[in-house]
Amino acid sequence: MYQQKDFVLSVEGLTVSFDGFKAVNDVSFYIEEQEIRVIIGPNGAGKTTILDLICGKTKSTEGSIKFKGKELTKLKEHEIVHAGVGRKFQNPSIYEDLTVFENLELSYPRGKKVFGALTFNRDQEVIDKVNEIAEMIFLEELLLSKASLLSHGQKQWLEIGMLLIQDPELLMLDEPVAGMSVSERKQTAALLQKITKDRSVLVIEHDMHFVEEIADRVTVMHQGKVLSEGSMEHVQSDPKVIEVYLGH
Amino acid sequence: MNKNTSPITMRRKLLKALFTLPAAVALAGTSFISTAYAAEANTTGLAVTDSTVKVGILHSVTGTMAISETGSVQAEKLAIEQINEMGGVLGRKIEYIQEDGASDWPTFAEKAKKLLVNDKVAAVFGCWTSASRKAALPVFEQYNGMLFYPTFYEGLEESPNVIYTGQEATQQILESLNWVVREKGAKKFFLLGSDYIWPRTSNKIARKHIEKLGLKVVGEEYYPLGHTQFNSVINKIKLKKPDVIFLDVVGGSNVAFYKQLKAAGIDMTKEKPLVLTISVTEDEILGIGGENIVGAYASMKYFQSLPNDNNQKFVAAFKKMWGDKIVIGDVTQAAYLGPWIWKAAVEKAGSFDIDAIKKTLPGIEIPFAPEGYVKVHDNHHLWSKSRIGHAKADGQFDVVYESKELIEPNPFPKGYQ
Amino acid sequence: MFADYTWAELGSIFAMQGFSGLILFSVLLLMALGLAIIFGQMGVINMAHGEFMILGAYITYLTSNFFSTFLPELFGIYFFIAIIFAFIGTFLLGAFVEWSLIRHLYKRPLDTLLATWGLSLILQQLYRTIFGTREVGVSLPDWMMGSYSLTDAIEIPINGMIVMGITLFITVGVYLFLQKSRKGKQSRAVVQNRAMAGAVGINTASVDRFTFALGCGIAGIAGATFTMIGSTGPTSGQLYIVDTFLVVVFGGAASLLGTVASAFSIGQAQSILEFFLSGSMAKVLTLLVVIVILMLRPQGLFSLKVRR
Amino acid sequence: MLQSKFKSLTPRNDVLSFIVLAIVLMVLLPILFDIFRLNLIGKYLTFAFVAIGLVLSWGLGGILSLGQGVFFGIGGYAMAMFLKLEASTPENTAIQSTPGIPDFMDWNQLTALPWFWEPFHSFTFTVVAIIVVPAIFAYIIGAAMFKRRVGGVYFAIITQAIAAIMTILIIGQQGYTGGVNGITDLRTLLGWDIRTDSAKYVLYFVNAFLLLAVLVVAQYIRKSKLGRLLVAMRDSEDRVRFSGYDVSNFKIFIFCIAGIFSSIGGAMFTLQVGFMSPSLIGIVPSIEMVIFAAVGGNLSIIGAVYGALLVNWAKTILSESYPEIWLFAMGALFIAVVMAFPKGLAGLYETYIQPKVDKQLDKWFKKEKAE
Repeated sequence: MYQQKDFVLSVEGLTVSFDGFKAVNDVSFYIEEQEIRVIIGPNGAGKTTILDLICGKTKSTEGSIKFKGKELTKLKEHEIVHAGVGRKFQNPSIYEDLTVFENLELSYPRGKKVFGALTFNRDQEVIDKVNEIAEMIFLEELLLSKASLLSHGQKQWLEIGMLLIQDPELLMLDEPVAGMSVSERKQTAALLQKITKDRSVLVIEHDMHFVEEIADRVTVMHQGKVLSEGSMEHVQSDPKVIEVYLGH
Repeated sequence: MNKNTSPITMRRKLLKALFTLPAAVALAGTSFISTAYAAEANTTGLAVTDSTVKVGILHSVTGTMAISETGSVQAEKLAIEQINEMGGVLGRKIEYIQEDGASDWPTFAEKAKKLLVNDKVAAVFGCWTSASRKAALPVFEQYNGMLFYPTFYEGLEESPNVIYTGQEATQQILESLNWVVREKGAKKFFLLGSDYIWPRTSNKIARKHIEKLGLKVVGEEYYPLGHTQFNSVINKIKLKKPDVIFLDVVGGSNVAFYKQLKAAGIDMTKEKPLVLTISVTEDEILGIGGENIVGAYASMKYFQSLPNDNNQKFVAAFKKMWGDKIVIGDVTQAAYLGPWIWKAAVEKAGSFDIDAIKKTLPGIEIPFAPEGYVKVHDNHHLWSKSRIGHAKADGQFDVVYESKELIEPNPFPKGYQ
Repeated sequence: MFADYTWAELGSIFAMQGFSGLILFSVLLLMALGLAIIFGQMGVINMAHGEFMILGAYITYLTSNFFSTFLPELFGIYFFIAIIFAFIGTFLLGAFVEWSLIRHLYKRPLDTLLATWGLSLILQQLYRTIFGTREVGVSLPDWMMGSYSLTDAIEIPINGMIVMGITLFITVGVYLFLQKSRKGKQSRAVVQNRAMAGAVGINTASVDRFTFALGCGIAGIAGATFTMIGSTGPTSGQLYIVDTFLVVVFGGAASLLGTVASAFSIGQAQSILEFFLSGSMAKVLTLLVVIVILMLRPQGLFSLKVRR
Repeated sequence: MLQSKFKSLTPRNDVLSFIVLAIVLMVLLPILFDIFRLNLIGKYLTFAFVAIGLVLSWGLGGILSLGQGVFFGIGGYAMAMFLKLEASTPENTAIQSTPGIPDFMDWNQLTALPWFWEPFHSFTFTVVAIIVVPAIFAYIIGAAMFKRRVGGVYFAIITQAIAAIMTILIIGQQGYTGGVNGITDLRTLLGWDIRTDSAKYVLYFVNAFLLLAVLVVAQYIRKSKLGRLLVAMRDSEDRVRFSGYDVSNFKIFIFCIAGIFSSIGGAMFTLQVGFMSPSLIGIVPSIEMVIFAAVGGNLSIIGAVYGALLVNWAKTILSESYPEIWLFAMGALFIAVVMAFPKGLAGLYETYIQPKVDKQLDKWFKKEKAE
């Protein structure tokens, strides 16, 4: 039903099996430029595994993942990042022993090789960029605190900030508002709206209100397969989805 | 190999002559008097007072080698105590400073240096493994100390600063091989050792000798130190059917080997094949268990069961000091000789001075040695007899052979290298 | 090298050589089982494993002295009683060590390495103080040290048979314990998900202590068994530590089956290599092959592909 | 912000402790101790090289190697081979059947120098080898392991096995290596007798100077972005990977650096002690080296130096005074460090002394400003 047009990401026939158990089974979907796509589904549906496969954390058994026409399944994790894919983990994954500034700085796209890192110089350009991002993620006051001192929500933002500083074309977020207070959640939604202007975003989320707020399209997964796909209303009225969510 | 052609030895001789000159002059007038005064008996700042003289004991009390070195420490302490009871050396009581080499070779070098430089001891009784001696040797040569080294070893060394009171390899090996060939009609030999210098050198000498006799070595194998699985090599031995298994396996491997040999159905008392070892003394049998080695032959210069009077007295004194259950092996006896040889050399020189006793050491005789009469050779090793013991179930040996003459030590044996 | 032998001779040698491999396999497996539980199941690096084994050996030594002095008529079977004592003694020490040291370190596996290394030094010195620096000779009943002649040429060492028997017994026991018993299931549950196991009412602290102590107890049995084939001295334990860890790691740490397979392949490889090469080179080659395979397949021989 | 950049490269405390250490090593210890003790301290300090390497790779990078003795041995043997060749002139070895080769080769019936010994006639080659060989070796091990994501406990055990293999090989190939006795009786370095007291003084200062230089390099690495990356990797390796870094390369790099440091330490050991043997390479010494780092505090490079000094000094003193119980004391020390002071000496300093020092410094600096 889709033409080969400006897809940023096309996933086709993607399958991975762990000792015979197919956690993701023949999944295909396509994401357009500047689209916000949300994947929903019950626990164990294979949502996180899909993100793992795209960013190279898990190697697929079959199928292809094309990002701007480039095959990702053969690349290593850091090559995928350099291609322009950023990924946030389910549990905030930041460097607790470093300051917020250092956390952001490490994601700055320069000095990514060994000797680059040895000779990396913290110049004004880096400082400015870090400040800019810190402002965006509401942490400009906390730049010099250790990351371990941040609240859960702030850690989530910091990780998002670390992705933003890389300026990826595809941003993948695994439950970005999990564990957040209501006000934090509102701030996060605003943040997401702001940052998705120039890029495509793939989000996994359970919170239906939040999904409604941000999603362009929704993909529903169940037992490793795509159950339904379309706008929020379309998905919500799909009998198969209702069956899965309410059937038992 | 003529040692006199070595420029180092030449230089040392020259130096020695230079250094000993004033000492000799100083001693000329006093050597008749049994008690020399400190200033006269000691010209090089050793730790000697009018009533005491300090010596060092340097063995491993901790670490893997502590197992082997304990006996040497005990023997040296016994000898020192006996000498003190007899009035000491040149009228001075011996005080010993004991250091732990901790089974670690750099530590031996470090402690040797401490004993010589800081404590200024007049002699050191110590070291056990070749590696520890090799590590400490440069220290003894640099600071001109005197080491009494008790272990039977591979030879290939002759330092003016060491007296080797154990056998070097040819003394231990050649007579015993002759004996098995002569008495037991052995034709085929299998050599098995731990993988380091002493077994390799010993087996090399054994192999050369066997080949000289026109006989055959059917196998030669080495296992890493501490190896505990010998079933494969026992199978190999069964396959090759040697008349004699010639063994120089050491440490924990020894225990494992004999237990597994016995369990593989080789009854050593049947002597098919005959087991001849140069690495098992009464000490090792404690760990192996007498019942597991009964029937094997060991080639040593000393066995606890030697019937002579000297030995009876020695064994009694040793047991009195260290308990009835203790056993005395070859190295323990050799360590016991160290302080006595030193005492004799000092008294002959009338001085504790190292360069003075270097002169008097060659030719020193110990007629009351437990092993019988011994004499220091010019090459600083001992003339001693070779003996073969037959292991009994109670952990002791029956002495079945003793060489008629004293065997000359030959640390650089021509034709065996 | 075989030109001078008849087929019958060769056949019997190879039969015995195969048997040697099996004995080596049993020895390696028995050494590694306790560690497979402690390291594989709990992630604790117990550098004092060898010292626990030697404790088992010393207990056997004490038991043997007791029997030969007080109950000489029962000396023929004391060994099996000694094994039980060895298990109990090391089990208790293991429980104590877990309580005093290990339980504080579950989140820092590399630190357990240092602490247990310190423990091993202390135990070594303790043995030295109590039993003396020399090796002790554990006397065994004569029937255990003999051999059984299968044919004229093939002789089977009885102590090897006993080692194999004990290994088989313990391995099956551990397997059944982990798979079937309540305690074993709890132990596996704790390994897989500590928080969840705690939440469903498993006393994780007691399970940890039991698991660690069990591993130590099996080390004690191994040590007692090895008095038949090896030496007993304060530092004998260190002879085993590298081989033991390699067997466990090579097998894939979390898998009991892997440990068995790994002990089998290392045992056979070394035994065959020893027969054709000199002893030292065989050892080096075996270790090298193991390391190269581990580099190619770091998860070990047997390990499930799991979601990470 | 610019100020924070300055601060992060050379924090006041780091500079201060560096200066204190430099004074201790270069002035205090040489004044306090005679040459015998000073030479011992020099020997302890060679282990500090290894400990510093371990702080970088283990403390910072989370890579625990139990085989650092191998690298120590590479440096030590390279230096020993050079010195042994120099000592084995045809004149010195005239009594051998083949003059001009090291004595142990002669005993093992070697009649010619093995090919891999030949280049060690050159001092330049030896110095280059001391740096390059451990780097290559570490690279091979590191690339094989880290590219396949072998880490943590597995890495520790595999490196331990490598140390075991190395020892067995060296002992087994005694004709080429000197076997279990090692390479002994080393005399001169480029004609300069290294056994005299004056030479030992000079070597001590060279050693201390090199150690300080290595500290500067280590500090640079620690404070560079690479150092922060290593800390980051320890916290969350995946995050680093998904920030676009090839994690394995960084691990390989720091493992190589640790190897090179160890190798330099080994070379200095040979020079000061006068021999090298496999007993410094195997499992036990390798673990002891880890313990030096742990006692010093595995996050502090300067702590590593004090750790190496303290543990070795305790070992010497205890084994001199109480040879029967020093193992108890050492064992207890390791357990205490792990259980009670996981940050080692450095941690104790940070908790109890540093605040006071800071106060004093603050006061002092303010006074200066006021004036």
